[in-house]
Amino acid sequence: MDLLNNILSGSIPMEAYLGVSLIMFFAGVYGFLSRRSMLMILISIELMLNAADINFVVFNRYLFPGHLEGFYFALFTIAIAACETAVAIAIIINIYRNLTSVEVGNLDQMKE
Amino acid sequence: MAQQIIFFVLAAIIAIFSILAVTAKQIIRSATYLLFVLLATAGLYLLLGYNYLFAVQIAVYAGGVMVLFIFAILLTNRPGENVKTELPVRRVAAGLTALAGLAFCGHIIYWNIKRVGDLVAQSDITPQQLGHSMLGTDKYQYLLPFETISILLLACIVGAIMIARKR
Amino acid sequence: MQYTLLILVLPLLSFIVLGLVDSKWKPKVAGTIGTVVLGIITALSYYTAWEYFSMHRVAGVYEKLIPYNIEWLRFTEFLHINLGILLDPISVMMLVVISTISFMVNIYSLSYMHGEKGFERYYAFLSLFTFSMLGLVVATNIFQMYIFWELVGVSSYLLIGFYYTKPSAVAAAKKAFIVTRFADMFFLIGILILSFYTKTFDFSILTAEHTTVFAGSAGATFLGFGVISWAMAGIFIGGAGKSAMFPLQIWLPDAMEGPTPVSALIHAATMVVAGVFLVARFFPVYYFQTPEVLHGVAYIGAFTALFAAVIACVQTDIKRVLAFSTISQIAFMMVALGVSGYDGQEGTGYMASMFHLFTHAMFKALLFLGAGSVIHAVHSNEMKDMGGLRKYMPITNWTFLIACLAIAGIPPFSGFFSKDEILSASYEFSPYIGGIMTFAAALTAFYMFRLYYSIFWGKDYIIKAAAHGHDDHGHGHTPHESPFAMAFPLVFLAGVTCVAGFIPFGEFVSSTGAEYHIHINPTVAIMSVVVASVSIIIATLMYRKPTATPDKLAKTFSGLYKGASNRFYLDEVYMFITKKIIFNSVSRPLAWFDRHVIDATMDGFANTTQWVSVKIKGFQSGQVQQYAYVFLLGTLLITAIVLIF
Amino acid sequence: MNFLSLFVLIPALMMMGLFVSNSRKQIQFVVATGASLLMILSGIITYMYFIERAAGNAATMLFTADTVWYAPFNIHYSVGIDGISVAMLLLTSVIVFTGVFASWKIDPLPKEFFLWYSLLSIGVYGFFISTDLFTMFMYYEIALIPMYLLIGVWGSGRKEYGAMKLTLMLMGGSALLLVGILGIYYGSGATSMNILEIAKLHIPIELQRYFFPLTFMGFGVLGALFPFHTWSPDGHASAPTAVSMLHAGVLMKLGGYGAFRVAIYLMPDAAKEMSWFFLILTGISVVYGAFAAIRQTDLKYINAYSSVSHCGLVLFAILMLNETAMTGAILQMLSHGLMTALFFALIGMIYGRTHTRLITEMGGLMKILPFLGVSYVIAGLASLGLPSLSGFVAEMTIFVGSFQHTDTFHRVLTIVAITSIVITAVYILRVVGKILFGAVQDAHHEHLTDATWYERLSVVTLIIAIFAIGSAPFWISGLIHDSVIPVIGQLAK
Repeated sequence: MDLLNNILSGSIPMEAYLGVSLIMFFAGVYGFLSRRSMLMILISIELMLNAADINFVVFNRYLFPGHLEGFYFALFTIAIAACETAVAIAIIINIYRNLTSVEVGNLDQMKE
Repeated sequence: MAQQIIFFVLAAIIAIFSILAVTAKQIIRSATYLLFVLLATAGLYLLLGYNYLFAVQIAVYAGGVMVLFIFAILLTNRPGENVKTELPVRRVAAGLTALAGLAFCGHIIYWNIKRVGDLVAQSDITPQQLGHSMLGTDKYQYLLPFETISILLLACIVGAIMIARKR
Repeated sequence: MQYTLLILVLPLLSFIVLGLVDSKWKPKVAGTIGTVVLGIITALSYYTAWEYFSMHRVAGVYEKLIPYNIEWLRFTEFLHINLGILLDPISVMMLVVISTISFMVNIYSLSYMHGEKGFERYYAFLSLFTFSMLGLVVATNIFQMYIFWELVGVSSYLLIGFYYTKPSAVAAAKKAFIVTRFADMFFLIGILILSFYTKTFDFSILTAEHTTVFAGSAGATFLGFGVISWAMAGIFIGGAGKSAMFPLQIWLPDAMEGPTPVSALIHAATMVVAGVFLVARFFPVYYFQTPEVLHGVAYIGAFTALFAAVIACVQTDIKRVLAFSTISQIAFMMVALGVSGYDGQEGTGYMASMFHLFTHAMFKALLFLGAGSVIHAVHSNEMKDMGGLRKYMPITNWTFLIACLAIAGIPPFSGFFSKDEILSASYEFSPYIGGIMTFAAALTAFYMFRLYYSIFWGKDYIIKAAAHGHDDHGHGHTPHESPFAMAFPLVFLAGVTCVAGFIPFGEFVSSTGAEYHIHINPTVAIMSVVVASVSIIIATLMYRKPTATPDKLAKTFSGLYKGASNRFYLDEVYMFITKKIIFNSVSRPLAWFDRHVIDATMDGFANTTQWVSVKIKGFQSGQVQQYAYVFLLGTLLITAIVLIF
Repeated sequence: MNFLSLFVLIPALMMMGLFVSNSRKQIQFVVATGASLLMILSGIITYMYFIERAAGNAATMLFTADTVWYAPFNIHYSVGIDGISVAMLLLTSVIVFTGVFASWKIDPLPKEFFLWYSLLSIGVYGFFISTDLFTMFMYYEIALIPMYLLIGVWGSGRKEYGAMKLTLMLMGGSALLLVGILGIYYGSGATSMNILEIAKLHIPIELQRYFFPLTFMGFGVLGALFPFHTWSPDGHASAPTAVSMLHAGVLMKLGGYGAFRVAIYLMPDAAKEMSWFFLILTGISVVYGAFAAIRQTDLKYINAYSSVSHCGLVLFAILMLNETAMTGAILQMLSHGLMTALFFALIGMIYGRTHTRLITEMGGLMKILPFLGVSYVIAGLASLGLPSLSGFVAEMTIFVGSFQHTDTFHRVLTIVAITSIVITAVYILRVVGKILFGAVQDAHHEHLTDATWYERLSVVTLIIAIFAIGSAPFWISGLIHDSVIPVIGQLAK
C-alpha cells in the first residue's frame, strides 16, 4: 500500500514514459524483424517512429521546459511519417500489382 | 492521483496493444491495435501538456495514416487467403534480439533513474506562440524545417501518385 | 687472293636466287644455274689451290693467308665473331674436295633427280649446303666455324627430308638434326669454356705453336680435370656428332633416306668429315694442351671403326652398308689424328688422316654415286633385289669395282696409300690400336666385296625379279646403263681414285706445315695388302656365286649376327632414352606438373577469392529485414562494448 | 610537345579515325595508314638517334622532354629514348604493322577490335618512351586493360577464362610493381619520379632488399618468370592472332625492359646481392618451358611454352649483370618478339584455314600451303637458333656474355641454360615434322588456299626483320651496347 501510495503520489517520473516508449519501440523492432508482410513492416515502423516521438516530447518536457525543440521534432516526424507511409503504400500497391504478393522475401531482385 | 491512474492505464494500453499489433495474425487486426496505440500516445501528449501535438497525432496519425493503412490492407488482402505463419526460428531470433535491445536500453534507463530533473510546471503553449515559432526565422524558430517539410510533402504527393498510378 | 670471296658468295647467291624463284622457272634452268655456279667455284678452288701451293714457303711452312676478316658481331673487347677466309693447307685441300664432289653431284643430279617435284628446291639446298660447307672450312675463328657448322646441319636436315611426304625421311631428318644438335651443344660449351680462358676465338692465335693464351687456364680444374680438357672434349663431342662417332653415329644410317646424290655429297664425302677437320684444325691445341683428350679421340675412333665395320658386314640395304662403311672410315681418320705426333715423321697420323680424308671423299662419293646409279636402274635399295648387273651396267660396274679396291686398300688405288699411313701411325702409337685397325681394314675389304658381288654378280637380276614376281613397279624392264650426266661423274671420280694415291700429299699438308715425305712402311704395307686380299678372296668365295656359307655363318654366330643386323640395338637404347625417359618421364610429368600444380595454385588463388566473395555475397541478400537484423545486432554489440568498457 | 609523343598521338588519332569510319574499307585504310606512319616514324627516330650519337651526344637519354601533370606527387610526363628504347620502338612498330595486316579481315566488330588494338599500342609505345616511373606504370596499365576485352571478345576456345587469367595475373604483377615503384620513390627521397633523377640518388641497401624483389617480380610476371608464367599458355591460346602477336611480341618484353630499366638500374646493390635467387628461377624457366613445350599438342600452347623458355632467357641474361649478356638480353627481346609474332601470325593463318590447332589433326600442309609452310620452317629455324636468323645472334650473345662471369655458379647455370637449345630443336622439329611434312591427314585440307596478299605482307615483313637482325647484327648490337653501359656504370658504383 505504501508502495502504491508512493507511486501514485507526486508527479509521474520520466522513466515511466521512457519505459513505455521502450516497450513500444522494441515491439516495433520485433515486428520489423519477424513479419513478412510489407504492410506489417510498415506498421512496425510506425510503432518505432511513435516511440521516438514520445521520447522527444518527454525529454523536451522534462529537461527543457519552456523550449520547443522536441515538440517540433515530434511534429515534423509525424509529418514525415505520414509522407513515408503514403509513398510506401503506393510502392506496396504497385508491387502487389506486379507480383500479387506483399512479402519481402520475394523482393531480392535488386541485389543482382 | 488521477493523473497517475490515467498514465498507467495509457501505459498499459500502449504496452499491450503494441505487442499485440506486431504479433496478430491478421493484418487488419494489427492495424486496429496500432490505432489504439496511437490514440493512447495521443493521450500521453495530452498528459504532458502538449495539446497541439495531441490534436495533430489524432488528426494525422489516427485519422490520415490509419485510413491509408486500411485502404492498403483491403487492396492487397485477398479474401479467404490464409495468412502464412512466420518461421519459428525467425520469430525466436527476432524476439531474442528485441529482448536484448530492451534489456540494454532498460538497463541504461534504470541506471539513470533519479539523475534527471523532475517535472516542472509549465504554462500552456498558446497557438500564437506556436505560430510565431513555426514561422519565424530567429533563434528557436523553425521556418526552414517547416518549409522543407512542406516541400517534402509535395514531393511525396507527386511521388505517390506517380508510383501508384496505373501504367 | 681476294677472289676467294667469290667461292663463298656465288653459292649463296645461287641459293637465294633459286630459293626465291622456287618453281617459277623451268627445272632445267635451275639445274643449269646450280651446276654452272658450282663449276665456277670448282675452277676457282683449283686455281686457289694451285696458287696457294705454288707460293713460296716461308721458313719451311706454307703461310696462313687471311684475305678477309670482317667483324660481324662484337661480344666483348676480345671476343668478337669475325667472318673471314682463312687459307692454309687443310682448308685449301678441303676447298678442292668439297667443290669437286659438289660439282660432280650437281652434274649427277641433273639426270638422277630429273622430273622430281621440287627440283629447284633441291638445287637451292645443294647450293646452300655447298656455301655452308665452304664457309666452314675457311673459317678464321671458331665461332665462324660454329655458325657454318649449324648451317651445314640445317642444309643436311633439309636435304635428308627432301622427300618430305615420306614419314621415314622426315623422321630421319629430324633424328639427324637433333643428334647433331645435341653434339653441337657440347661444341658450344667447349667454345665457351675455351674462349673464357683464352679470351679469343681466333684460330691463328689458338693454334699458334708457341701461344701464350693458355697461360690463364693453368691449374684451373673442374671436377678433377683441367678446364681446357673439358673444353677440348666438348669440342670433340661436337665433331663426333657430325662425324658420327660412337655413340652418336645413330643418325647417319637413317640419313640415307635422302636422295642418293645427297648422301654422296653430305653423308659420305664432306659434311661428315667436318668433325675430322675440326680436330685437325685444333690439332696443336689437342696435342700440346690436352694430350689425354687426343688419346681419347684415338680410342673412340678405334672402337667406332671396328664397331661400324662389323655392322656393315650384315646390312642388306646397300646404302646402309655404305653408311656404316663411311662411319668406319671416318673413324680411321679420327684414329690417325688421335695417334699422331706433332713434329716431322711423328706427324704421320695427321698427314695420313688428311690424306685419307681426301681419298676417301673421292672413292666414297664414287661408291654412293654408283649405288645411286644402281638404285636408279632397279628401283630398290635392297641387295636381294639385285644381282648380275655387270652385264647391264658396265661403267657402273667398273667404277664401283675401282672404288671397292680403293677402300679395301689394294695398290695402286688411292685408298691403299692413305690407309697404309694410318695403319703405320697406329702401330707406332700402340700395337693394340694397330691390330684393331688392321682387323677393321680386313672387315672393310670383306663387306665391300660382299656388297660388290651381291650387286653385280650372283643370280641375274631379271630372273630374281621374275621369281619374286616384282613386275609391278617398273621392274619388268631390263636395267640399262645410266645416262651421260650420271656416268661422267663416275668415270671422273674413278680416274681420281686411280691416281690420287700418287699425289705427294705430305708435301702439301702436314701437322706443322713443313714438308713431309711419305715413307711407305713395307711391313705394314705388305701385311695390310695381304689381309685385304685374303678378305676379298673370302668374300669372293662366299658371295660371287650364291652359296650356303653366309647363312651357315649367320647361324653359327647367330647372336653376333642378330646384334649386328640390329646395329647392336643402339637405336633402341636411344629410343628408350628419348621416348621413355625424356618424353614420358620428364616432359610429360613436367607438363602435368605445370597444369596441375603451378597452374592449379594460380587458379587456386582465384578460386579461393571467388569462394570467399560468394560467401560474402550471401550477406547482400537483398532482404531488408536481414540488413536490419545485422544492423541491430551490430548496434547492440557496439553498445555492449561501450557499456562494458 | 616533344616529337616522341607522336608515338602516342598517332594511335590516338587512329582511334579517332576509327570512330568516324563506317565501312570495313575505311577502317582498313585508317589502321593501315596509322601503322605505316608509326613504322616510318620509328625509322626516322632510329635515323635521328644515330645522327645524334654520331654527333657525339653522350647523354643517357636523348630527345628528352618534361611536363608536370600532377604536381602534388611530382608526377611528370617525361619522355626520352636511348638505344634500347629505339630498338624496342622499332620492334613495336614492326609488330603493330604486321598485326594490322594479320587481322585484316577480323570478324566480327572490326571497328571495335582496332579501337582496342590502337589503345593497346598507345600503352606499349608510351611505356617505351617514358622515363617517369609513374607515367611508365600508367602506360603499362593502359596496355593491360584492352587485352582483356580483345581476348574475351575476339578470342577462341576458353576465351573468358584465358582473358580473366591473363588480366588478373598481370594485374597482380602490377600491384607488386606499384609497391616497388613507390618504394623506390620514397626510399630514394627523390623530388621527381624521373628515372634519371632517381639514378643519381642512392637508395639505402636495406630498402633495396625489400623493393628489388617486388619490382623484379612485378615485371617478371609479365616476362613469364617461373612460377608466374601460367597465364601465358592459356592467354595466348585463346587470344586472337594480332593480340597474340602484340602480346607475346611486345608486351612480354615490357617485363624484361622494365626489369632492366627500373629494377636493376635503380637498385643495383640489391640486384647484385639477390641475383642468384632469380637466376635460378629464370634458369628453371628456360629449361622447364622448353620441356613443357615438347608435350603439348596445341600449336599455340607449344609456342607459348617456348616463349616462356625464351623470355626466361631474357631475364636470365639481364641478371647476369654484365655488358655482353645484357646486350644479348635486349637482342633476345627483339629476336623473340619478331619470331614469336611470326609464329603466332602463321598459327593464326593456319588455324583460319584448318580450324584446328592440334598437331595430331594436321599433316602434309607443306604441299598444300607452301608459302605458310616455308615461313613456318623459317620461324622454327629462327627459334632454334639458326645462324643468319635473329635467334642465333641473341642466344650466342647471351651465352658468351653469361659465360664471361667469373663465378663458377653462373657459368654452370649458363651451361644448364644452353641445354635448352637442344630441347628447342626437339619440339620445333616435332611440330614441323607433324604438321608440315608427311601425308595429308585430313582430306578437307586438300583444298585449302595459300596465303593472301595481306597475309604475305605481314609474314614477309617479319621474316625480313628476322633476317636483318640475324645477318647484320652489328648495327643493332652496337645501338644496344652503348645504352647498356649506363646500367653497368650504375652497377659498378
